[in-house]
Amino acid sequence: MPENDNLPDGSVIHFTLKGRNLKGTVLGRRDQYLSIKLESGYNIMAIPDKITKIEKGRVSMKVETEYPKESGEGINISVISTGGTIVSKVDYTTGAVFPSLDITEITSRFRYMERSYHIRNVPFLNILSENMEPEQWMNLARKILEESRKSEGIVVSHGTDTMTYTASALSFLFRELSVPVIMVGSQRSSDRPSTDSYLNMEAAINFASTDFGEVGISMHSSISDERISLLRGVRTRKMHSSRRDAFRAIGESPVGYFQEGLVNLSGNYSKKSEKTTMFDRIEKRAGILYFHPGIEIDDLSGYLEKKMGVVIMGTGLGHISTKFIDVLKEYTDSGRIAIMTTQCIYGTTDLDVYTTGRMLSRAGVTWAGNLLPEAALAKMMVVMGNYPEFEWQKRMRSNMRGEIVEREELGVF
Amino acid sequence: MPENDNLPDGSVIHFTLKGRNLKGTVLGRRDQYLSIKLESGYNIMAIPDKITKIEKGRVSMKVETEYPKESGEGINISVISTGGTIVSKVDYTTGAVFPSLDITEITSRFRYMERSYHIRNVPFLNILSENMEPEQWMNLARKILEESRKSEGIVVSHGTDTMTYTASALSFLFRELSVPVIMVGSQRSSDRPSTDSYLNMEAAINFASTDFGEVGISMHSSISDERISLLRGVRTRKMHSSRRDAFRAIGESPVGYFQEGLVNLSGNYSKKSEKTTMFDRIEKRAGILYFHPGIEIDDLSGYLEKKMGVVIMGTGLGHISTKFIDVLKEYTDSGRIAIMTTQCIYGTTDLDVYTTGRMLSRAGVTWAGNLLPEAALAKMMVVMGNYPEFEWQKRMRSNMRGEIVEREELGVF
Amino acid sequence: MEKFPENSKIGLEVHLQVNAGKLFCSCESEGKDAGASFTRVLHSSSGESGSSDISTIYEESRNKTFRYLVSTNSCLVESDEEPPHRINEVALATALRLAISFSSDILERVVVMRKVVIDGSNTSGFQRTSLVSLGGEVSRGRYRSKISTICLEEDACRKIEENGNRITYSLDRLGLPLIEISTEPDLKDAEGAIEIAREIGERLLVTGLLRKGADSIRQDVNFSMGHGRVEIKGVSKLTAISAILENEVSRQKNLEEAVNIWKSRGGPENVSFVVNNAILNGTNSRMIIKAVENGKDILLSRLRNGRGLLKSGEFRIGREIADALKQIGINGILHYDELPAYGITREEKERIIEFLDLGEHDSFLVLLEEQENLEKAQDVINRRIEKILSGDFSETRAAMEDNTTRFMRPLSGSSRMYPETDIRVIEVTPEMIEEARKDVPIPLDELVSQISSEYGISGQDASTLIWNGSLGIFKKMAARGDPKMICRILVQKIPEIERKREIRIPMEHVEELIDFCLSRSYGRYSVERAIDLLSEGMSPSDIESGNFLEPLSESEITDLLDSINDKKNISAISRKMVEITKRPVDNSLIARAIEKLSRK
Amino acid sequence: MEKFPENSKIGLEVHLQVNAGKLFCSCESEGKDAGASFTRVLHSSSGESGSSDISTIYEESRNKTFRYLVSTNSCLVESDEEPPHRINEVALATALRLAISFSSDILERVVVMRKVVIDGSNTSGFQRTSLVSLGGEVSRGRYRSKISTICLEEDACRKIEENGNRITYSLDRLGLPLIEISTEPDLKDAEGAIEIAREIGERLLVTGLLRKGADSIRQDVNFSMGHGRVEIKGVSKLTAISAILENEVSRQKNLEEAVNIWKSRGGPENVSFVVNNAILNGTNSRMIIKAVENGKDILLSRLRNGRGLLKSGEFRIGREIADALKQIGINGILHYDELPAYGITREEKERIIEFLDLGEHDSFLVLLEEQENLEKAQDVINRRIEKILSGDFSETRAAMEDNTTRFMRPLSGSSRMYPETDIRVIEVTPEMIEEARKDVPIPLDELVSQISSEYGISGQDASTLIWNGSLGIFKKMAARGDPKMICRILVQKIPEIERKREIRIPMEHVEELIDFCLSRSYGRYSVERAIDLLSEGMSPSDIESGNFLEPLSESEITDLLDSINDKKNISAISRKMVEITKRPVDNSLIARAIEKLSRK
Repeated sequence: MPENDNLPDGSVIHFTLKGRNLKGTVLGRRDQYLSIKLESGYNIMAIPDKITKIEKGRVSMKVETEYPKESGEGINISVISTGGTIVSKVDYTTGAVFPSLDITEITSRFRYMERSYHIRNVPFLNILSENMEPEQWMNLARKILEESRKSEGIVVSHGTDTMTYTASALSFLFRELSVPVIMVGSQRSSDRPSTDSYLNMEAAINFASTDFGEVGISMHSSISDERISLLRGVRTRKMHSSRRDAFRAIGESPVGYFQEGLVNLSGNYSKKSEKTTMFDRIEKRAGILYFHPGIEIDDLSGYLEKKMGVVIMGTGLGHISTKFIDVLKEYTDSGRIAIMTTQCIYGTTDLDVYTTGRMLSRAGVTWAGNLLPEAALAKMMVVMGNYPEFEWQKRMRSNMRGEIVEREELGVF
Repeated sequence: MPENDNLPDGSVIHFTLKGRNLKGTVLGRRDQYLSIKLESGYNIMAIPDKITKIEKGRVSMKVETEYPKESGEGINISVISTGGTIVSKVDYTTGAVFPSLDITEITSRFRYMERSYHIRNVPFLNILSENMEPEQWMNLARKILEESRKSEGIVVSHGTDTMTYTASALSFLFRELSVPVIMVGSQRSSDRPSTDSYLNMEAAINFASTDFGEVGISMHSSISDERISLLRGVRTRKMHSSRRDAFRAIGESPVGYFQEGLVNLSGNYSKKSEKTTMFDRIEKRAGILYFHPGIEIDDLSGYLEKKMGVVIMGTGLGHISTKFIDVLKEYTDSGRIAIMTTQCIYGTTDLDVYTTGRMLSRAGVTWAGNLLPEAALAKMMVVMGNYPEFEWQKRMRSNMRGEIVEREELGVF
Repeated sequence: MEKFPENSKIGLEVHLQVNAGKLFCSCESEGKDAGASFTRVLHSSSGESGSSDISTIYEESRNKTFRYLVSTNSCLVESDEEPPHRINEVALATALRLAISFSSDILERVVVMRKVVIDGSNTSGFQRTSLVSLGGEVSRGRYRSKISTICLEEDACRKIEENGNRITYSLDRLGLPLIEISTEPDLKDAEGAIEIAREIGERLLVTGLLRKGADSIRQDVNFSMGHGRVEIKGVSKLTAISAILENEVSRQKNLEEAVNIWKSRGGPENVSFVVNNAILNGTNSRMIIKAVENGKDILLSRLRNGRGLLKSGEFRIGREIADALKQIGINGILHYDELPAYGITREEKERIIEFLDLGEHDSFLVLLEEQENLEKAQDVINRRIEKILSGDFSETRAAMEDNTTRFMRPLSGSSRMYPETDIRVIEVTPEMIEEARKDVPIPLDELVSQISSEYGISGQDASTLIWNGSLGIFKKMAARGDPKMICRILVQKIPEIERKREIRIPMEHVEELIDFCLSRSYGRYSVERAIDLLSEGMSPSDIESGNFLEPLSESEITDLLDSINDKKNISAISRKMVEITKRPVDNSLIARAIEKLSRK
Repeated sequence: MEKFPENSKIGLEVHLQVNAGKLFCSCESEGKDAGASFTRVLHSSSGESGSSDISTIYEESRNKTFRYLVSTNSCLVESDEEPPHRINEVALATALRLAISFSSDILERVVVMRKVVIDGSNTSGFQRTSLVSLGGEVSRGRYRSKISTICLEEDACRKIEENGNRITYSLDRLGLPLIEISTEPDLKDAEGAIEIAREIGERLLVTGLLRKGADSIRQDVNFSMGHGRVEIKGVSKLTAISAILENEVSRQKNLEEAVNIWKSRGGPENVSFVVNNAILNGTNSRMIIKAVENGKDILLSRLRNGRGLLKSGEFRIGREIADALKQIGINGILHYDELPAYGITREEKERIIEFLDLGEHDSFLVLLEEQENLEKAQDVINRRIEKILSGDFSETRAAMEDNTTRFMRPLSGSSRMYPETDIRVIEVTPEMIEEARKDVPIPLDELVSQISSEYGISGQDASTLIWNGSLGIFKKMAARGDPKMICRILVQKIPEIERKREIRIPMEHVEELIDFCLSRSYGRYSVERAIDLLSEGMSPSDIESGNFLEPLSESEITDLLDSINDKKNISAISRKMVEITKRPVDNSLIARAIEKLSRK
């Protein structure tokens, strides 16, 4: 079918397929198959018997995403997007889904939003969150710093996959925050009517206008579209790969909730400061090691050398096979840092209780209560980047941003 | 104080300390300090002013742990211990805590236990569970196979840290089971009156007398001493470092419960078979990789070469930075296997949904629904050890032991 | 009865539920309430470029909250909390078999689409649907219709309750596989539509994979008679098609006539409401009093030249307007023709007439609604009147219990569809088609006579076996002997006992016990006894292990007769023997034994 | 009143609650019910070698279930779901300060021990305790006592309810730091004990770290008069010590006398129960009827030579037996001396006497209990009688509300202790001791006169400040000016308003507002106004920002007087002005303004 080869996407063609006359728009091709959107709206992938006519003009396959850079009236809120699709739209002509930054899609749903908030749309990055790198944390922090001079609250839209890593990194990078920094994402993408992005974003903007002076996360509290949690960035983990309520505060309750247009905060958070200041370096050479039976000393040798610090996800209260003790001792003796966390996710580490723990402790391995592995990684990168080596261990143990829950209550597991 | 240096542990001494006359038993020394148990029961660590008298004879510091090898009457249950302390005892003379295998401590608490079960005590290993290695899984499986010819049910006491790894490994190693294999441990060690080991073990013995034909785990359902869960080995994770109810079924409900002397099973399990058969090889060269922002291609290079298979703990539905695609393609092209799991712990992987997933899938990365990372590791070791290379991917995707929950209901997260 | 107009065109969309689990997950076909629920709102991605689908916007404007009752046959997929799994292979194969059966051309690639439906009947806000084959033909008796497409789609939620802006659905039906067979609008009358629909339904029935239950076959009927296409949704009983279509013909005829009158009077002007909350001061109408108490305003508008057309004789334009308003959640509308009524007096009506300064042919509308909704309501009414006046009656309508139809929404266009990105394009391999070809369903009557002659049972019985869904087990058992006996058990014994005891006997238990009996050459009495014991709640394993099925031998019967005095009533003797031995008895053996005894 | 015997020896164990959070976690001192609970059972590791502690076994045998009410000041540590955290540094420093104050020698290493207590009062089944210092001395007036040890330990749960074998505790008190100061048994009478206990309590009070509340000081009293040491637990009121000790002296004297009589009659034989459920057939005793209905058996035993010793005159051996039985959960015991009673007639008593073939001096025991507990009960009774007969009355007893004591358990030995392996040995560094030395508490009366003279307030007021726990804030504020005014606020104003309104005004708010006033040189009226506003529920920041505290100037007062007619009653005028302006007024300024006005 040589005739097909030159058909550009977007061509509207009349063709025969299995003897029937059909009309449709060419959307693309894979091997010999054309992907065609029929008039009925169905897409087919087929090899037409014959193309009988090619209409003049083409359907545009590229959608221009125009959106207001600012909208609404009231409190200034900057919405910085990093590639999480705040609003997706569907182009029903081609069936294509495309991201949009038109935040008015959300604010215009409720009159109170338009009246209360003046939104600044700040496109910043456009990447999949699994491709986020530590350098970008720094850049994002700088962008937030810049916006903090223009707005009273910052919302950062972000893919959910690595959102808690970024939230932790931002938490440690900011020494003081004069604005709430609220991260928001969606577990069901916004091209579907059942998306959670609208409500998560509505809540995020509301959270961003409070006196919350930390980095928080705004996501569904349950699978119902009823209540949104404000979660502390350094204590939150994505605990389910797909559910709306995947984001859970680990070892503590959410800082607050948004429900029926109202914000209700617990009070258990740092109030915003007079100004925003940040650390300006990050030590990238840090990584996470997941301990498991069968892991060999050989596995670590090359790896450890490349890292200035390592977060170990040990078992239970923070244990790994005792065969690693010497390697770790050598490692920490060389001025590097190893911090123990638990692969249980919930609960504290404690290297005082069991023999292995005490051996690890003597080998120079640090532990810091229930510090989460992801938060430990971000903390380590910031601490190593900005403090002298002799302070690393002490800083890692200290509670800098509420990343260590001193009192775990019964109800939070 | 040269006179102290020759004092053997267990010596009963009269001494003066800060001018006061005291008497006590020497328990040990650290630096110049003697650890002494006073008559009041308090231990002190001190440097006596003067030792005035050393009594004749010494208190024994070693406790002989004698226990019946068999006890009770009724159904034969083998209790294989791997170093988890089923029963600890305290020697109040020295204050020492020592493990014991005297299972009658538990069975004798309830008349029905003594009347219903004939317990065979089978000491097998005596290690900390974080030191468990894949070879020992094989040996343990062989021991179970041996005991399955003598008993109607097997209980394996095990440290909780790596219990789910061992449970998963046993699950895959046994092709058929003619006996229930119930693993049991304790989160509060049995030298304290509040230990959970008694109730967990009582339940385990009861579970071991049912028609459950899988490898299960018997641990507290809540922090109350009321109900014990029977959990499927391949679907269970230790989710808290210290709580009694740390063991959670992930993505499904427990298989059953034990409460007030009664077992209640759901029916959602494989019944025991006519005979017990097992795989007899294991491929140790497999490991777990925890993806995180900042991980570099360099980090993997040496590591991957040493492994025939790797379990990746990706983000969300199973994603990692796209910069790794080529490395992984090369890896799988060389006949090795990479399986994607999620660091969310809960929820499924799905490499059909997002771009990154589809790229990984095309690069030869396998995925298998909500297969847990720990179960994936054990499964991989068994599959690679016992099936030809061309079947690995298919086997990893197939549901061999209930390790993949086909239907995740709402209530289980 | 209305005559069908000459230019009538009738087409069908028959939806068949396939009994093979769910289409995109591993849940079962049947389930019950699991005791949990959740709520959702739906958002339309309203800023789409291109031709935005008006129906989507219509439904969006309703601003509803949906509550979903979790069922035991639902998982995270139905809750829209997990991506769909891969397609149900049995359902797809069944669609292929039907396609082959109707000579429809199967596409080599199946692309799963999302069709936006935001009435809450799908938790995701869309229905997954895919085109499986194009063209084909279905015929029955003298009727014949071309098939346009065969699609495989998901069924929607079952609606449980509607309470203002809150609608409750059950998840039990959501995601069941539906095969949708659409015909061209080439039928001329209701009878043809009924026959063709029946033929389509029977073809899935024949595969044994048609789900049982009231809603297993549903059809939408497309109808036109020159005023544009009306799509009538949700006709569940075939026999209702006649009445529904006749009612629709009358409706369109009357509408046409009313429009002509209206136009002849000079037509309407735009409806334009004014607020006058004082006009009915002092009224005794409870409806008005209650509305005012609830904070509603009284909105009044003239309806130029509309007198007598809204509700009088056969004219019902008032209902057309009310139905349209209902879509945006506004219910309180009154008009000239229906007053005085609802406690509103003639005098009060006069006050309105005076206030609005009505002319001779003018009508009025009274809307009890908050003032802030004035413009929305006005807009809906004007658009509705404009459309009716244009003579284009095309729209989607819902079939009602009383065989009338109600306005539901404008016709859906193609612009509701976009690809389901969570599911890969499915390749229909030659092997799959080959496999489907091995078992293509034939028409029901052919199957009935085939079964009837092959097993020596009546056509009636064969037909019942098929409708019961027990043909499969029958064939399996019959291959092992005594088809008639097995047929009797399946067709008579079991349905009878189920009806009487109001229970369901699991077919797999029946199968196990019939198998047990046949393998031991136990006959009819044993099998019947097995069914009786099953119906009493015994498990198959208990029945098998308890020696309950071995029939009494003649010698055993003879022995037992010793203890029985009255040897006249054979069925009484039989009952007694069953009672004593708990085992089946062949009455003819009793008769023979008695005879032998008497001859001694 | 009983005379104290010559050979009396009294020692004390004073437990002081330190108000500094919990000892091994980060929870606060005070908390309320959190609305959750959990249940536990405790297991003794009963197979320990060496001298197994009899008290442990005793308590173990009770077989109880414990329910714990979670409090807002508890976390996983109190629930025994997480290892203890590192030791509370303030609590440890406080213990060091007290040790120095009493010249007790501090150990360089503190080893945390577990003391097994399985009555459920500790979720772990043990109490954490550690020896901090040895020796020392405490004196007051003419009394003087040597200190043996100072320990730092955890407080136990607060008991809420006991219901059969189910005991409910609250976690709120569990884990509070307790400093235990034990004296040698070198006191001779109750008054000395009271004085010494008072001195010890006051020494912690002086640090400002004694927790407020009824149970903040509890003492155990050790007493002996030649029959072995009795440890009386839980004396909460100091003044009760006299009565308790006097009652204990009588009890031991009477017991001694009863024992002598019993021995003179030839002593008892072993109690040995027989079951005879028929013996009271036909009784009208509701107690018996109910017991039988509940499945109890009637157990009877002769008690040789015991007549009149169990309950008659001053003799109460019956109660000693009953108390011992109560420890193993057995309550239903009756004996000869108390019958007829409980509906049991003289005739029925006679039947028992006859059945058991009692001699002249013999008594009997009736036990209403399941037969399976016969041996256990018999064993407990025999052991109890044997111990009493031996003349060794040593045991642990509990102080009761009525100042009597009850048997609790045998004396605990050292064999209940083993090391807390979850906590590292704590090094007491020279720096820590140096730090503690900087702030060693002095005796209360010294402190009172010191404060009184330093700030020019009365001794009474100084004492109240100390007892209120507000000395700290007083000193801080007083340094900024007007100590008398601040004293009045803290000693009179606040307690008065708290009593009247039944509220608690947070001290940190008071501190903030006094600071606010002093920094602006606002006087007494402003501060009082601030307390009033706080008591009405306003927040400090609202009060500060609302200009509520600036006193009216004389000119403002003069202006306001314009609108006030009656210029006689100054306090009425003052109230009025406050009402209008919401600001404080100095009455003397009003008087001056009126005077000036009148002079114009």
